[in-house]
Amino acid sequence: MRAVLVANRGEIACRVLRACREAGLRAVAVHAEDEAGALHTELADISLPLEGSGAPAYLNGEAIIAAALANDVDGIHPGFGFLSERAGFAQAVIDAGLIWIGPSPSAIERMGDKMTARITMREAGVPVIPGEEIEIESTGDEDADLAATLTAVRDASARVGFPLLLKASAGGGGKGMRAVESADGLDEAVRGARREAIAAFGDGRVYLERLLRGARHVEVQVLADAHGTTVHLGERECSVQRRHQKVFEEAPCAVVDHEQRQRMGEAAIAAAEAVNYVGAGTVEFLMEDDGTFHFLEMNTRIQVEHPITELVTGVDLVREQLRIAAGEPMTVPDFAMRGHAIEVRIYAEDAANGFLPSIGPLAVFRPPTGPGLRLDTGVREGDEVSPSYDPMLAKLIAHAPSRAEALQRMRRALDDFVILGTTTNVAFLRDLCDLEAVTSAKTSTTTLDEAYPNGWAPRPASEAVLALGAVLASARSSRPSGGEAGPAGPSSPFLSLSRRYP
Amino acid sequence: MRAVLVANRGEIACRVLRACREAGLRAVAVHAEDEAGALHTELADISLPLEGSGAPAYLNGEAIIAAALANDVDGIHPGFGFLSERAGFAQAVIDAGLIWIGPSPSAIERMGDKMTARITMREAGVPVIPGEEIEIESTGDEDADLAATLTAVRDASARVGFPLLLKASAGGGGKGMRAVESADGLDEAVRGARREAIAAFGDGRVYLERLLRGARHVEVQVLADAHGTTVHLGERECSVQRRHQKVFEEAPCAVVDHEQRQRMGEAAIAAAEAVNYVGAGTVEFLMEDDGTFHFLEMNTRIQVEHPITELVTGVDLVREQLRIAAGEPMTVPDFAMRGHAIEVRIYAEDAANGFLPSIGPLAVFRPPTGPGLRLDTGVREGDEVSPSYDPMLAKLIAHAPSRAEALQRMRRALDDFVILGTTTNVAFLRDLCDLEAVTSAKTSTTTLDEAYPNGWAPRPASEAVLALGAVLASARSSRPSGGEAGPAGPSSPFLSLSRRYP
Amino acid sequence: MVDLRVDEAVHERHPLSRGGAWEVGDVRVTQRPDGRWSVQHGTTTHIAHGTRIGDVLWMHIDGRVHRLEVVEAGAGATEEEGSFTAPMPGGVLEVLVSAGDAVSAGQALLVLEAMKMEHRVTAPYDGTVTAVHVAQGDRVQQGEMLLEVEADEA
Amino acid sequence: MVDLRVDEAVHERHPLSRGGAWEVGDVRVTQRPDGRWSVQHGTTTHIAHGTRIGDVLWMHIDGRVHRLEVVEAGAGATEEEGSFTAPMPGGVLEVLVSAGDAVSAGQALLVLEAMKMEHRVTAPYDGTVTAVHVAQGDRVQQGEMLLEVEADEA
Repeated sequence: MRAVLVANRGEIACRVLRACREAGLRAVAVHAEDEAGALHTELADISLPLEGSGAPAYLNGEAIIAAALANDVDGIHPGFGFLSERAGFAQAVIDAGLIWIGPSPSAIERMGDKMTARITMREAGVPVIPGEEIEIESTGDEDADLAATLTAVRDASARVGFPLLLKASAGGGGKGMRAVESADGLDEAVRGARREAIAAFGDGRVYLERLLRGARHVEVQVLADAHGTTVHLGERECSVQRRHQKVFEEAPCAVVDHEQRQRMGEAAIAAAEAVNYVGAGTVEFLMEDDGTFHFLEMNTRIQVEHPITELVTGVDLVREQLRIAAGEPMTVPDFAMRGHAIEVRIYAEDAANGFLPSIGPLAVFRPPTGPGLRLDTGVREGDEVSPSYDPMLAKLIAHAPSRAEALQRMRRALDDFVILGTTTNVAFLRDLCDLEAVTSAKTSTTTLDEAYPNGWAPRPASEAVLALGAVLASARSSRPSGGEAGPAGPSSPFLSLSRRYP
Repeated sequence: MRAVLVANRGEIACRVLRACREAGLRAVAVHAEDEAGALHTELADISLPLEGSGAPAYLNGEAIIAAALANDVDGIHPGFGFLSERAGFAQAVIDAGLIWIGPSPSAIERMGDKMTARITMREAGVPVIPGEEIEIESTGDEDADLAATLTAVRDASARVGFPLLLKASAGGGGKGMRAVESADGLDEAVRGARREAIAAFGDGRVYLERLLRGARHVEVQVLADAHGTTVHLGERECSVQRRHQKVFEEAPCAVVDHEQRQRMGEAAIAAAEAVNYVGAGTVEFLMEDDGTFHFLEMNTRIQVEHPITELVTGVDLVREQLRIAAGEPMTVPDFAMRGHAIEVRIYAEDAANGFLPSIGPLAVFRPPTGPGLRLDTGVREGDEVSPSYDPMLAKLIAHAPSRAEALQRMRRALDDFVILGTTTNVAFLRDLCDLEAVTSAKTSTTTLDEAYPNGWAPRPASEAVLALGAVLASARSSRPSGGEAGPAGPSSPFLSLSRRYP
Repeated sequence: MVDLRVDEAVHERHPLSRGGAWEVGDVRVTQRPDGRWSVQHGTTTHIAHGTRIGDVLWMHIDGRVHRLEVVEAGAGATEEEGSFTAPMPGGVLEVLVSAGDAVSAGQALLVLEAMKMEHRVTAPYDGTVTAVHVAQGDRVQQGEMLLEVEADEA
Repeated sequence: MVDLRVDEAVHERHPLSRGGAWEVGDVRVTQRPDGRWSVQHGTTTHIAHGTRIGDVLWMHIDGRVHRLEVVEAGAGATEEEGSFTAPMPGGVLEVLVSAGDAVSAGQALLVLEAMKMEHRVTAPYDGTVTAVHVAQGDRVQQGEMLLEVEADEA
């Protein structure tokens, strides 16, 4: 393998393109028409334009394969999201004579369809969440399919019991998922989940799971090469979620001890081996207080939160993906987790207003710096946050010898993160670091609902804030005559530079 | 301990102040008059002004202790350089009722005087470099002392043999050190070394060591707490030096195996215990090809290159210093080195011109980013590099699972590091990464002399460079009329921002 | 005189320019050579970032970002109460109410799709829908009026 | 017409402004909206940083920094050959030669102290010292003339 095309954008494209360059591979990016100047295009040796703007451009598998073939590319890395879990695309890549940097199409297919995955796992002896698959033969007529689904769901819900989770079989990332408290809300939830799932995945099938309140989301990283080795790299806890999307992840999980880690690791390896998995993957579990764990789903790709595993295990997961895809054996040392890593996801969203995505310019974007911090980002100062893409701007990761130190490092880092021009969730994430559930490591998937029953509110504007605001509002018309003060014009390139904030 | 004053500046002050904040301690900085706006002052809760400008301000121990006492400070961290190895200052700190974050004054004294250190080590059974101490009773008259020294050195040199190294007993960091090839150059070397040592340390005593050509500089990090535990944290190789100053450091040393590491670690622990060492320290050795190693000196403070040990061992050395000074036991896990870390020192110097220090504005200062990179810096864009201080601007550290990957990561990082306005050694460091001696891990303290017998030369200006230069030269008077292009004026704060370079 | 809006409240402040600095009540504000701001209140001095984009002021001070709106003197009335505008560009997936409907606090009024997610617009109080300006399938721009709800008399 | 000095050599270039871009020989240069530069030569395009400080041009292109000097048209003669100027501010520790001395390549002429280190100024060729402008103990500024050495005829 000598050249890799990264069929993605944003921070994960940056991450993978850097890894390709560091592995001595030619790094080829692609970009939609509205992202010709995006950061990821600069990290590549070359960036190939895709037709159209927004997500559809990156979902055009045919165009991407054609671009790869026309540019001497050997391998395609899909990142996460977009085409990463589309078995058909993986097959098309292979059929075009290219290397697919991921598991086999059949592994993707069997894990991607969550109902099939549940059945496969049950057969492999991996515990699944009590629940029921809703098997409906599609008639091609949505009204008829919906009606049949509604009947079957009502039926099954009596056996599963309330509260329950309704999930799209083709779903992921919180899309097509609804928590249902009682029979009252069941029909609307089915309609919403199907609609969202059909829109996002073209597949409206759903299944039911018992809603395990107070459980932790604990997932295990696995890595398998084509030489028959499958290992686990320990767990990550990602219980802290808003709208079923993770915002705060850590490794290791504070309540998982050595034996529990072995048990979950072995279950994860069994899950991967059940589908002859090759590459990096994540087996997600819900873990109850007594240590009981249930298979949730397997993500057949690199995961958003992979950096925390990298920091505590010393393994470069993306580098290993490249190695494994090239047919080499993995180079993973004896498994040991060291220290503690926490990742928060910086979203362009209004945490005080239902986490609605926000847009705008990144007029100021100054990430924190210092030992033990890592920032995976796809943006830089001056970029525009557009509604056409996922609102995740960056991932901030703190690594330290202990959990308390990592949390303290994260607090300091979030205080120092300056983003002006677009509303982000930085202050919300900072407040999370002080939640009692977080500091005492008693997080569950319902932590945020319990902590903010009436939503989160930012710190009110102090007198200092209003004073600075008044000056900023006035300064445009009547700038203070402070000698050297104030931005300089274009003839003075040096003075116009603004310093980095710590 | 609740508040710590950091009696230093630049990147190490930033490093320590951040560690204090993360440890929940009030972080107190000091600054000379010409550094009121320096980065380290912003990382502190408060920064106290010192009288005067330049290094002398930071060397005024009395003023620093007075400032600490007047500001409710409990402990003083000296960083490295400046007052860090002055036993008298450490004693004054303790006498003032403050906590000295470092080893005892007597340990500093016995290791700081290199002749005493050699004798102490010999007695503790630690091998020293064949050589001879020049014991001269000072008469207070430099001419007489110089004459006596010259006689004694000529005498001793016959026994030690040429080539030899002449070193100031009070020396360090290459100051007061001269390599002498033959008897011809001996007198001038003695005069230069004494003059430099008297100017820098007020003490001109010198000693001789056999010059071990082709040996490696390998040093061992030790950590000792007040509860009787002394551990070593493995070695660093720092052979690549210019003008006897390290520029390229790595951990572990590629040719040190487990047994050799144990032997050197035990010698380092013996060295530390011989002076009842408490805190973080470094025992430096010269190591020959056959594994024979000789004590060089012990640095009784945190070391410039401490980050590479932190990355491969997972220990936060500065945090441990704070813990140990507070009387707590160290919290170091079982020793294991994982992956490989390389540090390069970014100096404001002209590598093509005898490594002469350079000065100027940091008109553009854009460090590289990405997984596995750490930057410890005391400057940011817009700062001015002044001749009053040490020319080290920053330390760039790459960490990866293997040495080859770390080196490749460092190459990419140095390519992406943009510093305009002041001449730096970045391109020189980048070329180092391709030296055969470096890629094959056959480095020694003479590697640079051998690689660049006629000095290092930068890459010549290409046609693209000259073309861009011609445009930059013209653009001031006649800017291209590129619509949106060009920096915007002060009324447009958003457009005037320049993007981050990858 | 400057009027600043924070959420619903409007604050009036009177910045005075004094020898290169500004005084706003008992707060003293100066711009640093690097473009950032020193904001001194009592014994505390903050180093702050601040920028203005149109009528919106953004600042980072004491570890937090604040967003204020400048209310231009003589500008029209403030945003009408009871009107619901699109928080971002997107598509209208479903309209759940009609003009004249009585709605209760928390009731879903409309479902928007944006950034591949569904977003539910809910009633913040009990009231009556007085107008619906969009229909299922419409594309809406940020700030576009969606519907209006008149609150019940308390 | 622009004259650029790189080390000792002076290069003349003729940038032509064409529709928002510049052509310099077969190199095409355009400024990007973010202030950086696109430099296209043959099939290769570099994204470069560039800035001018006084008469010095700094640029980062293709992973390397280059420093060029603008030679202003009509400016005086170039720096005299054979003159030695202080590379940085510092103190003169020792002057090792006098006017009239014959010196050989590599011979130490003078010792400067700056940034707490000694720096040795050596003769780059065989020649004769024609003038010494400083004495031991002097403070010198960057660029200040230290001494002059005339090269022997080869």
